[in-house]
Amino acid sequence: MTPPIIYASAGAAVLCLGLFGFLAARHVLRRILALNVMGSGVFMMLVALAARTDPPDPIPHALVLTGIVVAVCVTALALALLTRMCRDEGSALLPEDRDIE
Amino acid sequence: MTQESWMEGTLAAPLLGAVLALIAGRSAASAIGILTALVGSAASIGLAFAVSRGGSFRYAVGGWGAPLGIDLRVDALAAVMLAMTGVVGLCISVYAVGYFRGKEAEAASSRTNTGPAWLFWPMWLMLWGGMNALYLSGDLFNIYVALEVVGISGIGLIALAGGSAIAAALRYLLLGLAGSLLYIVGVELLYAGYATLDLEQLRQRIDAQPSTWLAAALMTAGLLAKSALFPLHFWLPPAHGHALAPVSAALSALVVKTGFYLLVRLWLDVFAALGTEHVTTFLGALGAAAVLWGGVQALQQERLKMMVAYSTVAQIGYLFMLFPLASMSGSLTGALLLAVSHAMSKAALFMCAGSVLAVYGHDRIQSLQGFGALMPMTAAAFALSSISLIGLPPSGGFAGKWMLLSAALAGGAWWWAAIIVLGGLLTAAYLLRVLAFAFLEPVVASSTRAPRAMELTSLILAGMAIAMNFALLPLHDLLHAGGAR
Amino acid sequence: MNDTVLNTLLLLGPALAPLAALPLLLAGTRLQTAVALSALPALLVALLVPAGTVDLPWLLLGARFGLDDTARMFLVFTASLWLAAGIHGWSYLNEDARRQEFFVFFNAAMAGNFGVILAQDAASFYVFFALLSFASYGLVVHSRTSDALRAGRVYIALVVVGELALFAAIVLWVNLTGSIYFSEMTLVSATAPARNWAIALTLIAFGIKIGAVPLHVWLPLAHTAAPTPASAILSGALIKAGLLGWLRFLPLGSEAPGWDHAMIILGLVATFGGALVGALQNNPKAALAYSSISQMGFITVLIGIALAVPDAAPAATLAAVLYAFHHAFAKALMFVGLSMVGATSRAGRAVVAGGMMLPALALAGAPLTSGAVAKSELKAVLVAAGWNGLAFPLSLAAAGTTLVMLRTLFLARQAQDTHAPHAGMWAGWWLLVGGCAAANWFFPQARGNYVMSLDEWASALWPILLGLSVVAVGWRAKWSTEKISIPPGDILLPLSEMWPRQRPTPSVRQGHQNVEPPSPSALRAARAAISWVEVTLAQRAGLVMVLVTAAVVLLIAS
Amino acid sequence: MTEFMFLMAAAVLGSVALGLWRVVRGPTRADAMMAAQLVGSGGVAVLLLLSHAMGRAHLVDVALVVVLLAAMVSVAFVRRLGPVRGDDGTE
Amino acid sequence: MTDPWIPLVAVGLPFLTGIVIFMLDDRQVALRSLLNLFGAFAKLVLVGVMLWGVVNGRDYGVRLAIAPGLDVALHVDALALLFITLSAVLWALTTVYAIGYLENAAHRSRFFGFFSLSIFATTGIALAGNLFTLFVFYEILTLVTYPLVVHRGTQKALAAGRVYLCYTLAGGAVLLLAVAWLHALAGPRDFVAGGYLREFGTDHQFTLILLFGFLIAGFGVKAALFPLHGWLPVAMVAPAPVSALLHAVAVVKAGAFAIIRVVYDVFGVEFAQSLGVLGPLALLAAFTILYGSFRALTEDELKKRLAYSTVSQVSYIILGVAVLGPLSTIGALVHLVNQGLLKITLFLTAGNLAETLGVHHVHEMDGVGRRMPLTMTAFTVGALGMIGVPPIAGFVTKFYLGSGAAQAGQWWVIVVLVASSLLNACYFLPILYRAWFQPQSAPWPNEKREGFDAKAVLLVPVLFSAALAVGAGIFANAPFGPLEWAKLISSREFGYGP
Amino acid sequence: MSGDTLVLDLVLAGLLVFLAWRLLTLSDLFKATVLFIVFGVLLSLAWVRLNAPDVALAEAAIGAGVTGALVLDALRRLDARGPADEAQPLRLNLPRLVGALLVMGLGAFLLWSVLSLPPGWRGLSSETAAAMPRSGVVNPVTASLLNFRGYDTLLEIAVLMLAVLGVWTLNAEPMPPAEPAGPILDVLVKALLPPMVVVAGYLLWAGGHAPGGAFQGAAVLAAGGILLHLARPFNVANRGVVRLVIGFGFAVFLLVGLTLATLGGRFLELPERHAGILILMIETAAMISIALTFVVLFVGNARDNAGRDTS
Repeated sequence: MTPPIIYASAGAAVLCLGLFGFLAARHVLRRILALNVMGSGVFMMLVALAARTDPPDPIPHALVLTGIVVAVCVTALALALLTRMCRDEGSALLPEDRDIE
Repeated sequence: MTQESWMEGTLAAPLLGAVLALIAGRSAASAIGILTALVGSAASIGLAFAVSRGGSFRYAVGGWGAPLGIDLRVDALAAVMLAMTGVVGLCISVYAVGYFRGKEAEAASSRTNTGPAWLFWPMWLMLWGGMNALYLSGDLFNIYVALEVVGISGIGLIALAGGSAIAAALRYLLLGLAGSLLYIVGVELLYAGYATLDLEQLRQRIDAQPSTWLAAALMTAGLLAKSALFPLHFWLPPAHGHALAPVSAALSALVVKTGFYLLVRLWLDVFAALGTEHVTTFLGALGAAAVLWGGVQALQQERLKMMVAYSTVAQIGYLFMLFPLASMSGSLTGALLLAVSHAMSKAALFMCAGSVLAVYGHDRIQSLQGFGALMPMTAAAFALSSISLIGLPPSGGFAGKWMLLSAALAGGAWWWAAIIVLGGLLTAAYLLRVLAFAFLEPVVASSTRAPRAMELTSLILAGMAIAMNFALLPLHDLLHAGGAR
Repeated sequence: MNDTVLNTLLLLGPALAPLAALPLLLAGTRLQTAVALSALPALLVALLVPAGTVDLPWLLLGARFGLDDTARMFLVFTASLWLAAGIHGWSYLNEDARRQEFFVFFNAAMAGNFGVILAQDAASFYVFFALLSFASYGLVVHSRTSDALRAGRVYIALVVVGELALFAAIVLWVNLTGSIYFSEMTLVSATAPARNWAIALTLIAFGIKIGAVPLHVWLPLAHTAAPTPASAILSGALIKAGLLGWLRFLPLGSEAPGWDHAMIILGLVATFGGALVGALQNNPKAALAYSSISQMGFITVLIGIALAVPDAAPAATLAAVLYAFHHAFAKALMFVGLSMVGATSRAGRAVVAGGMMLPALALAGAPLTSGAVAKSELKAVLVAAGWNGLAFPLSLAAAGTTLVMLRTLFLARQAQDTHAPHAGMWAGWWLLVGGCAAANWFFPQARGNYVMSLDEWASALWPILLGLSVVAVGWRAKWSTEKISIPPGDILLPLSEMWPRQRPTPSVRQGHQNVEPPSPSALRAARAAISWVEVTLAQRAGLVMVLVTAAVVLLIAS
Repeated sequence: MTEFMFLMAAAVLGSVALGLWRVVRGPTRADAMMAAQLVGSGGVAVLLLLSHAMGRAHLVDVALVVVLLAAMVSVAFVRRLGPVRGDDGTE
Repeated sequence: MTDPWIPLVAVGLPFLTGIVIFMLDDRQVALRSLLNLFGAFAKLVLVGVMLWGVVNGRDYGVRLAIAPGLDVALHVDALALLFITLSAVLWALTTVYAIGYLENAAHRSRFFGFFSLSIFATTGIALAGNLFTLFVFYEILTLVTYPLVVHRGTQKALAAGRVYLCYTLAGGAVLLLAVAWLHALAGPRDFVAGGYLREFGTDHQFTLILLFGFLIAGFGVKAALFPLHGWLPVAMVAPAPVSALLHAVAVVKAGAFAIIRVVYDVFGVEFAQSLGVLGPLALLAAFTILYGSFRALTEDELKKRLAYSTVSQVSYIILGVAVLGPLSTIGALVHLVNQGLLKITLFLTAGNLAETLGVHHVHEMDGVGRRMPLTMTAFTVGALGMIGVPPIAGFVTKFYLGSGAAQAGQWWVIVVLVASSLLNACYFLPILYRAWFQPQSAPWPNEKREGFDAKAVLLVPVLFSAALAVGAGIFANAPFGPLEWAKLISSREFGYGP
Repeated sequence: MSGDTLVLDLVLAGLLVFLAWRLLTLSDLFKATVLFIVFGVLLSLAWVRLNAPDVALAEAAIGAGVTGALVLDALRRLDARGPADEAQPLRLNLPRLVGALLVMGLGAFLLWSVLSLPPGWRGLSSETAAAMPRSGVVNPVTASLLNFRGYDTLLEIAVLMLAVLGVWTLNAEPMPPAEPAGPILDVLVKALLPPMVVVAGYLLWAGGHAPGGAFQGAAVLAAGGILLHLARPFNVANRGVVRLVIGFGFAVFLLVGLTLATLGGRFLELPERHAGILILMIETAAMISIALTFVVLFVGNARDNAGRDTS
């Protein structure tokens, strides 16, 4: 049990939770959150795996930084789309999900 | 000019054009766009020639070299995709000029506002740049970023249409994001296993171990979602069907190929050491299912653009039949040719749909009587691209299918052959259903004419799709000279 | 080269002359008349041109035309007949609006007839035979009355059957013998495959023309319906083409087991049946037609003999040709005579009556006529072939012929209302009278034994007397032919009753145009299923991705 | 010393966990937000502790950023979600 | 020594003509007509040059590599010449006719463009030097004839076009499979007399039989083999020149021609025989012959009757192919020409009737012979020729077919020939009877022209083709006639003369 | 590591998993959002524990800060437009059960495959260390971001630009003016803005040798902007100047890369001697652009450069 392993495991768990949230949730905002969570899990695993050496490999850090920025961009765009859709169609669900649940 | 210069031009031109168009704003965006498209396509074609003459090469961005830095890898496969993007991209740009000019005229007459339509240009050029970056890249993570560039610009472009396109864009975004994340998990696992992100080095180091399996699976699933292969295709028809015509053309013709390209890279190259028969068969089977499903769905559609979009679903499936047949000679050539000619004909089809929309004001198939008489060039373009999509000779689609078919039959895999043929029939069924309406007498004489630039570009693209029939040999030579794989 | 041209002109020219004359019909009235003389070149060729052949390899399948003995004999009487009928007919149809049309068919048939005679290869023969057959249709239906049209239908149907049978026969013969040239058609051994088929088809093909039972049904109808000169041609020339076909194609000189007896029996049936039915006719032309059937029965018997006794074949052939020669003139004269009964002057009528008696006697085989010569030849053949037993029945048949002739004469007497003959008609008639009278002198065989023995006189006369006495008895007994007459076409009537009449209905058939859509509910269900799948996939996007991932993992791991 | 620091950090984290319970249960949005702020403060504390424990001075920078951004988020909450009508309104 | 230019020009000329015509405005009648005629007659000249050249031992051929081991090859051999000559002559006729027929019709540029392209495709089919090339042009032909079928732009035409495409594309799909398979199996091979699959012997017997079936099914669609004939009677809604094109010049002929190629130059007739595939093919052809004739009997619509007649007649060609032997081969090849001549005559006369009097149905034809004597004379020639009445071309065919069958000992074929001829007579003779021997019974449905017969421009092609049909029969054996070519080809295939 | 640090790590990891679980299953989206922000803060602690202070900074600034603000803002918009509570708690039904099982299986496999990775992995740390002297900076992460993998970063900036374009495309309208900011907020803004600018500059500068850099700095700067916007709503219109600033960072980066390429090197090949200053230049330009980008992402845009209403 070393911190990298702990965080890698936690990362895997978070990843899976995010993935499950993505596939189970209907509300788009929740899905966006789920994907963010999933991304965090991914990044956790990446950084944790990089931490197997000392000093840690900086390349994964750079990758994760890039990933975080990309994630925020995508999230911002998704939220903008969501609010626009909600404004136009009055629902925060994708069309195919609207008549169930 | 050296190979490297061509490559740098290919890479940088659209990116630079995009930012310039952004800064310049509405007034100059289209001019910059056309200029960039000219330069960019010239560069990519030049690059293809350079590769055919000088063979494939690597390019260490920043001078560091793999594994620390990012290496670009320019081989025949990439060159073909780049050239395809260049040629089709140029046509789409020309078309878009006419298209938006038409929209503006329409808006001016009805005193409405076109909104931020000019944003098309920076986004489209960025999309183009992203695709070029993706094809050039030899680095897994760099590919991820390029994928994001492509995805986000694509989403923005779809959203330009407003209305139902918003939900479609959102769906696309969510699925694309999930796909990206799966992909990145794979990248991470590979990096954790082999300490490199470079494709070439990975290929040398790869061995069969659980993390690699998982990485391959996750990346595959992610890329399948991005390339809209059945059963992950459902986001595509609404997105492509509701977008503006030039956008649909770009997405359907070019963007979906990126996922396919990467999967080819991965499964036929990087993961070759994993023993891939089952997976390639699986991919082929999904492709076959896509061919049939897309065809059946396209038959059901009542709107032209939706039909064309479902046609993309089916045509993507064709490309994936490459995987089980990859060991047979000629199959890669065939699939690539199929991809290229599909790009051309599909772009042409969407352009036609756009022209039809401009003239008729709708695209309900049942009410398109006599579009042949009203817009003969568009009808001709539609017919020619249909020929190529169906795979009737002589056309690029035919030549590509022929190669795949030959490969399948040479390998005794007649069931793939049967699917290829059957899919062609389905394609014929839905495309010719529309085409037949061209021959009816028009019911109403529409006073609106589609801008000539639109009609002409679609015709040119369709003509090129036909002419691709004769590209088989050059392509074959290029793949050998450029050392594909 | 010049030889070829000249020979072609001489040997093919007669056949083409009638066709070449057709444009004259477009010319002025005076010139048109020349069309009636279209048969003259043929007659001249027949009489003057030495035997020979010409090959025209570029024509048809490599055509050959020529004049051999058989051809010459046929050409002589045929050309004479056509000439006479042409002259007669031109005048006969003077007031007919469709005279030009008639002569189109007339000349075409004439060309076909001459061509058939001159052809020395199967293909050319076939070509001209078809021309003859099809052109004759125009002669049959000339009057456009419903009877004529019906006769035409029957005729054309049988023509088609005959053509097809001939086609098949030619194909078989050419294949069996390896040549299309008659002179090179070697005899085929009796065991050769398909030989029997070839013989059967040949018999059918020409049997139709010749009026062999049971293919004779068109004859009484057509003869009755056609204008008189046309009937003369049909009976005099057309049906002889059938005989020529038999002579050309049948393997005379080799055995044809089964066929010989069949032929003889059919011939006898025709001979008696034709006479019997003919005697019960109410139309003189029909009676004459049945007489022709009956007479052709004799020829059929001869052919049967030739097949039965190969050694007797040449003699039988010759006898058959002689018989045809005799019959052609006699029967043509009878027919033409029927159109002359309207002669107004008493002298004219007497001449016509005499002109009717002459062929009637000849047909009955009265001494000093061509009929007697022909019949004696026939009997000689029978004797030579060892079929003496047939002599009596055939003599008996002559009695039947006498009956028919008497019936014809009787009916002709009643027909008083026809128009008065023109000069042209007389000319044609006289030509035939001359031919009929001179026919027995033309026979080279007949010249030697023209003076008949008493036996011969007796054997020629008793059938006639028998016939006369039957008529006398019948007259006394007041047998009414109205009561027991058999309509022309005899067996055709019950046959046509059996055959359901079918006509194409002018219904507008939609066929494939309205492809029935599958039942809407099924389609809707299918559509619903498809869209359900699509929506579910969209809803379960993540699940699908995970499933794909899992699948790929499993596939790699496996 | 460092071990103590780690333990302290763990303890702070534990208290933060209690604050999270508030977030989950909190009847109003403001409760939730306040609890979140508490977590933020706790995080800053942990960061400072870790800065010492791990001997990395620049972790203070991280703490600083957390503070600044937390302030921004709070303001965003207040301005955007605070005065929602019908809420029992702590503000 | 091969000369590439002539075949290239022969193929390219109609293509370019077509493209240029597309670009013309509908109103540029004179220019378009000039172009059409130029194309048609230039083609004739070219064909003449090729005929002369081939007779003098020159070799015309060109090949263009599409992919490694995949060539588009054009080569002029005797069989090609036979077909191309036919198509060139008939095209010229049909062009003249069409110019007259479509006077003042809409979309003429489109029509004539596709018309030219059809000839382009047909020429390609004729000159194809290998199966791949043949297939390519075959499919092009499908495509370019479709607009002609639907040219009228009515719902009915559209439905016909749909049926046409359904059949032809499905056939094309099967064909694609077969051609690709064969290519995979045997490698890139050119057509060669006697076929090139012999060397397989019995190795791939099942596959080869299957492929033969596929190829026949594929080409059989255009050749209207039962049960793939359904499109043909429906497609007769097209204008008369199109029907002529479909039935006589291009489409149906292409199918038959392709089957000839397959049997003779791919499989080789003797090898095909040893595979045991010719017997079923012959049976199928025979059945089609009879079936087509029976269907024709019941049709009252003239063009439909003619269409079923085509179904029947084209199978003669296939029957001839399927019956082993040089004579039947000659029959098949000659019928390729003869059927074309006769059918074009019939369809063009049907067009004349429709265009001049509005007569579309047999029951409206009473007395039409008197009204339009020249047209009906031509029709008579066609009809009698179809029946096989000598000396019109049809009999030559039947003679050789029958002889061939007799030679091969397949007597039943003769029965089929005879029965079919009988049926032909049954459906043609009533028409002739009505036309010539019945008085006019009702006013003409839609009399568009008062004067004598039809317009001269419609009349001349009809008479010319009728004359050709008669000539082809009378001068069958003449040098350079179709029969001589057929004999040449046959001796090439069998290694000896008939 | 001793057991004490393990306790901390275990608690932290446990909390993260718990947060992830709860934020996905809470029916109230607002609470989920709050938990999401908390998740971000705790995640930055995890980065710290994993010796990734740069990532920790970014996470705190971007992951928790900017994203949190964005989600809160979106939540508000959803509230204003329609019910945000359409989100139902994730009851387990069959597809979800299947999904859960599959995901668990996937997770187990993931874990197993990670744990079974061969030991002795060195990553690229030694290569990095060897290349550091030539990189122009001391902080290896910054070196990676802007030199070794500068190309990635270039494209990343493109992604940021694209996000702005997307938001502009969507005509995201500004929030209706909130009630005038109270005095507390004014004071807070006045108090916070200057340190924020300073901290941003500091982070930018520090990036060369210590954790920090353009992104983190930009996030802090953007936080200031957002704060200002929250206090005094302003509209960042799609105006020439705005577009210039947005595109500035990317353009500079790209032009530097291209210039270097035309000067004989390769694309983005920073010469060793000038690497430091070039990186600083690029970072400065990028920071300004990115900061404005974040602000635009938050604020949205409803007006084009002609000032016409585009909605």
